[in-house]
Amino acid sequence: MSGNSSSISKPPSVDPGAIHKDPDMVIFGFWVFMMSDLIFFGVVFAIYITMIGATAGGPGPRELFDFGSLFAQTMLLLTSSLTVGIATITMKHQRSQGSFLFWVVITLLLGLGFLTLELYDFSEMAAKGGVPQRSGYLSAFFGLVPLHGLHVTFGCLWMLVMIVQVLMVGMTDLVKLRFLRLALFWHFLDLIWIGIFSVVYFGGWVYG
Amino acid sequence: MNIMDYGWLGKLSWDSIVFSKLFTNFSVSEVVASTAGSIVIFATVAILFLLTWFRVWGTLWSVWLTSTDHKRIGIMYIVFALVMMTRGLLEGMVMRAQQAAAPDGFLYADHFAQLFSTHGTIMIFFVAVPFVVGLVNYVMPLQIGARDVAFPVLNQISLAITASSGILLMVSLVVGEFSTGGWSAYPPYTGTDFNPGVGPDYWIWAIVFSGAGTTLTGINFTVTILKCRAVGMGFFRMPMFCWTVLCSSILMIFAMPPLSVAALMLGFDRYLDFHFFTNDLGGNMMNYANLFWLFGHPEVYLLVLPAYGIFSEVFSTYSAKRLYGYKSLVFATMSIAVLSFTVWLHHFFTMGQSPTINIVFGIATMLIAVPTGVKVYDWMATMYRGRIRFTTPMIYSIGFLILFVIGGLSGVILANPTVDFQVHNTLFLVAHFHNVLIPGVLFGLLAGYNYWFPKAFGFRLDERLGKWSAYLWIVGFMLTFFPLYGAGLLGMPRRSFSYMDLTFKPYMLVAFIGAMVVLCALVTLILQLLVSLRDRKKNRVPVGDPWDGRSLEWSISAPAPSYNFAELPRVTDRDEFTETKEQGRAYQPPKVYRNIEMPRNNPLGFILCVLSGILMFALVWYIWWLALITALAIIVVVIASTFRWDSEQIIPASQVQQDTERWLELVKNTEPVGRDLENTPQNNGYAKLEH
Amino acid sequence: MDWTAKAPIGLFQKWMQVWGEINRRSYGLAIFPFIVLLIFLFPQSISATESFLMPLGPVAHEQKTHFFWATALTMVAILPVFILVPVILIKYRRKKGKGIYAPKWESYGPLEVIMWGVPFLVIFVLSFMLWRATISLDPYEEIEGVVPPISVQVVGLDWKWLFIYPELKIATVGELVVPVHTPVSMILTSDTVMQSFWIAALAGQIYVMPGMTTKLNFIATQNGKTQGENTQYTGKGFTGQKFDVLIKNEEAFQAWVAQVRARGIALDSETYNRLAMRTTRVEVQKELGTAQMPEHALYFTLTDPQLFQSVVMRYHSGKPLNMEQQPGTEKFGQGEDAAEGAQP
Amino acid sequence: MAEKSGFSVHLRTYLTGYVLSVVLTLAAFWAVPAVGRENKSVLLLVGLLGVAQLTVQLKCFLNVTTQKEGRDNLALILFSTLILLIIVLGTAWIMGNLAMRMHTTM
Ligand code: HEA
Ligand code: HEA
Ligand code: CUA
Ligand SMILES: [Cu+2]
Repeated sequence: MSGNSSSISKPPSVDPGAIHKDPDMVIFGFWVFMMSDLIFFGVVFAIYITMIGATAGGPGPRELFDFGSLFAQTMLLLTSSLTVGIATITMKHQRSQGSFLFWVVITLLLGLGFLTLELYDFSEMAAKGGVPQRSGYLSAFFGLVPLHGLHVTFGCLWMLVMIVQVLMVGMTDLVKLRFLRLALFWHFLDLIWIGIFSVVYFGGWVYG
Repeated sequence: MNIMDYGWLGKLSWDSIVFSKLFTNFSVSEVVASTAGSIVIFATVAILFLLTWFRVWGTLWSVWLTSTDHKRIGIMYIVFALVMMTRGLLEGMVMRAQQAAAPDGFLYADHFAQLFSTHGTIMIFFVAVPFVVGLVNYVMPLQIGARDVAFPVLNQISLAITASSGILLMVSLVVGEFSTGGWSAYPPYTGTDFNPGVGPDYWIWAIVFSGAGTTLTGINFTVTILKCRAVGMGFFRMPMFCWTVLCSSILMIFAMPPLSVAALMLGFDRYLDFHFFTNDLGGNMMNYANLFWLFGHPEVYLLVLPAYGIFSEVFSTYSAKRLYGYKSLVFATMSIAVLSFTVWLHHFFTMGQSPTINIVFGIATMLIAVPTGVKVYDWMATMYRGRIRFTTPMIYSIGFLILFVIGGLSGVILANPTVDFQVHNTLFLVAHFHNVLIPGVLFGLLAGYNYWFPKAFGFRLDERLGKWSAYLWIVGFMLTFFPLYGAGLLGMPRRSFSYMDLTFKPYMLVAFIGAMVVLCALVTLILQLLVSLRDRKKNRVPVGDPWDGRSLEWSISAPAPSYNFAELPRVTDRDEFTETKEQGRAYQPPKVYRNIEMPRNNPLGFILCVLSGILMFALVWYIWWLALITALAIIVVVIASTFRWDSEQIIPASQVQQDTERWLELVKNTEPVGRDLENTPQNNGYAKLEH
Repeated sequence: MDWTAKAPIGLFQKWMQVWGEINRRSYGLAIFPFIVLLIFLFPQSISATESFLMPLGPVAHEQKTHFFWATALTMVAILPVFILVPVILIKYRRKKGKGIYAPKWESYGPLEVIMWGVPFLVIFVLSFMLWRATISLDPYEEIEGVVPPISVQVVGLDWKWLFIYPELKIATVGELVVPVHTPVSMILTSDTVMQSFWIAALAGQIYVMPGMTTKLNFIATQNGKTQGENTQYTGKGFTGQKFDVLIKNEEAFQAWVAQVRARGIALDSETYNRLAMRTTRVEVQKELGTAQMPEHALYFTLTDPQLFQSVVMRYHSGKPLNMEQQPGTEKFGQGEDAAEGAQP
Repeated sequence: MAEKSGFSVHLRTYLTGYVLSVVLTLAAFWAVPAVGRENKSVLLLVGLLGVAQLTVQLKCFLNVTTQKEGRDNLALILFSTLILLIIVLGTAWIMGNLAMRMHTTM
């Protein structure tokens, strides 16, 4: 499991009923949330699959996709998944707050880089007439890929908040617990991205 | 028209207010609409006035609105459900009256369509769901021996956004109009081309937000049950109710996303001219039907499973006997939960897919009858060799047992694609689902309400009026909905505001009489509450165990202390409290008193309720600046709330000791009563051991 | 809180005393619903002919048989509930109940087997029936008949159905006439929102959707008259979206065709657009009907044999349809009554 | 778990995961143009590579294990996958079939 949480001391037990701060429980709760989110994505994926043919004479995957940029985005996100992991173990093993923050900032920058490239891609697509209003297929594309982008944006925001909180109160248990969840979330977004480049881009390119 | 082309008030204008039409177009239909609008306004003003008059704003704020206590949140959910229910019920009445009066009804077609759309939406999303969630909130943590749910603040937030979307629906009575697309809101009919008004937008936002609330609730309950059980309570020692709640929560987690996606995509089509479900440019409305029922089917089991749980508790308690076939029931519950994800297509057998698909989904649907049947038989076996007491909850349960089986039977009939081709979209279907929803879900909730009320408020509900109400519900239900089976078989489509064929008339008249009986049932129910409030001193049950209960929630005082248990119980048996009572271990003081840490009050939920309400309203009416501001405000508030470091409070051991000792003292001075006297004032909640 | 409803209480108390008596015999209530069910599930006086309970062809007939069989079979699992619940309630009621009391009794192997086994067997048999019937009644499957099928193209409009007989080069609204003992092979689409096409006495429902086609096959084996309709709510005119179905023998059918040809007006695009507006049949009848046509139907001669295809292709042009081009919207045009909700 | 060598052990896990993921990604990006879109079975390959990468990341980044303490999570993930498959495959099946049966104009 996300045995990650084992580095957090359980709250000094006032009484065994004060469960709502038990790190294992909080992390597990977050997992449940992610699985619900997974279904959310899954449904949008399903819609995308059913709409691959619905280009209505408009531009399709073959005209629109830029695999170079896609590869760059993939690498950025994948690397950020590594760096957030390093940040996590720095935190777990109580390395210095500075090195922890360093890795968080790197992750944030990679995330922002990903978003920039993605937005640039969208604008390129729009220039070729690839706007969601053009066809059912493009609606499905823009329903799915930016949904992931939105998640990444929230991840970045979350990361900013974490940086501020670490600077404010240091690495308290609560902050650590929050960061663990953020890291899970970030890894999860990379998992979704694997689905996106396989199904949306490659699948679209082959079948579209 | 481009969505940016609106002024700073968006689409809002004087004509949007319901009363304006009364002047331009005076008719019965508009009078009904305006009356409904006035009731909303009047009720709001009256409530605000009363709150001020009795100077309870402070208490309201500190005890209720900011509370993170699962018990209070549960009660607020139920109160909310009851308010919405009143509206839903009245709408049902008006619809029955319209059909009884047809072919010369008194409502405009569109008005009738708004009625069934709001009625369906409200009854499912804002009555049944919050009622279930409310009861679970109150009862489940007590049953598993926990101090609260896993995430108390999240709990508050779920309530907040459910409430604000409900309020949005109320607003739609006064400003603008609601969707006419039914609770399922199928596009393209609900798309901008065919429905350019704000109706579907009201539906979309109410669904998206309340759906999010329900998902969060599901997460909360799942984690609570999986991680917060008392020591010793293995999975197979959980009360049956908790099992059903677990399965139902899983359905909330996995079944709500398809609905949110469907509604949001419909929103994208409407607001941003996307083409998910439109007629042109490759849109495909079949995708919508598919998504909606991917949610819709699990949803109905989400509602009925906790009701099954309640019935299990009630049958066992009032038969003074262990629940028969516990493991069977657990297995049946889980099968229903999993199977419910494999049957959604039965809602569109007639879409044109190949027979193979219809067969697969038809058989999967029928299979659900097996575990459900097992449940029914298990409940019968629970009563078998018991000592059955005919109390109010029990009457609901028996009514359920008989009536639900009929609803299930019609469900199995619908599951045959061959037959469904003939009864789909007819009143036969309407009869089916009311027959499972009312005796199944609502009777369950009412049984639970009568059963747990004394635990929540410390006094029993009036038994006589309770029984009265139960009988009226049963009779009224039968009169209202059995005729619809007949009318449906004879070919009357659902959602008909009128009909020319007078064969249907007698059926509609009987149904109308039935609806009147149901109204009496509701009045009796309210009366029961009022009478019980009047007699609350007489009917107090402070010891906390008025029914000789079997699970942990009965082992503490009524009402329960905010921290639930002075000392968290150690569980050794499935019917833990019965076991302790029989072994004479009940009502013992804890070995040590400890400080108890509980979540503090938090204004977050209330703030989010207000903000999300405004956000939804702004979105419905295209008031972009307001939508932007509130959306940002929500983000800021949520972030700000994470900077609150001291979210806990300590209840000192001394206080716990004082409460507990006072209660134990009371127990000592109370005369235990036998079951024959359980509905007399002698019953102070201390059950005598009888066997 | 003494203000709480003192007066009504007094009234109620008397009323309740009477009912108190009945309450005590609560278990009697258990059989009541069953009786009511019997009354309503099998209505004796079926005067309506728009029901599959009065079938006019083999499809509906088989559906009816299947309905009764399914009901009967489920009774195997359900009747025990109706019978045993009252028995248990009487025998094990707390006061005066004569049954033994076994508070810890909670499972019994053989009973478990029956509880799972019986419903399972019933479902097994039902599933088998379902499988057979679903395959044999696939609405897409053409019906074997002695004569070749007659084809009909159906277009769902707000709020009427347009029937095109492509081979006969005629079209009608408000009246569908089919020859007896001749298979009918329908292909259906919609030129507005999704609707559900239904002729209960002949075949089940099928959805119609814009830009797509579905199929429906049936055969009528009796002369007669029934009604067809749309069952999917589509707005104000929804309940009026009905049509007569007449089943005639061959000569009468030919005579009818000749009549339609003689009396019908040309179904050109102008006329079609009028039909496609958001109007009830009664409204278009006023506009397009002539003295030669019956009161409840419109007759057309088909000028464009590709009409049906062009209706379907409207949605596949690859260009957006704005509201002026989308039949069924307000902008496309609507009847006068429709402007302010049709009061029935 | 946090013994002395813990840091480098953990780091090694993450690095392994990273390298494997990069390799799998490269393989996918190389395979698709290499095989070309005429041969649709390339998608099967992409799918397999994707699943492999998912597994790698679940194990190395998200620390999902089959060990006892992690059973809850594993069960949760498997159950979610089951539902996901039902939803996605079911939808694809139904909508694919409908698309086939609905686009004939006689
Ligand atoms: C839970 C769901 C629920 C419930 C309870 C009801 C209750 C009732 N409904 Fe139904 N109804 C629906 C769900 C429900 N309905 C849905 C989903 C639709 C489809 C909408 C659509 O077409 O899109 C529908 C549609 C529908 C129609 C339209 C049928 C048509 O399409 O032609 C009609 C017509 O008369 C109708 C009537 C009634 C009536 C008279 C009642 C009443 O008789 C029954 C009233 C009962 C209650 C209001 C229960 C209240 C009591 C409690 C909750 C407990 C109270 C507890 C305390 C006081 C503590 N309903
Ligand atoms: C709580 C709500 C609830 C519940 C529990 C159920 C339970 C069931 N429902 Fe129902 N259903 C709805 C709510 C519910 N439904 C709603 C709201 C709709 C319509 C929505 C809309 O269109 O607006 C609907 C519509 C609906 C349809 C679609 C019809 C159509 O649109 O044409 C079908 C078709 O298969 C169906 C089937 C079933 C079946 C087989 C069950 C089974 O679970 C029933 C199982 C129970 C029993 C069978 C009785 C007990 C068993 C025994 C005593 C022993 C064994 C019995 C046998 C062996 C037969 N339902
Ligand atoms: Cu409906 Cu294609
Ligand atoms: Cu269903």
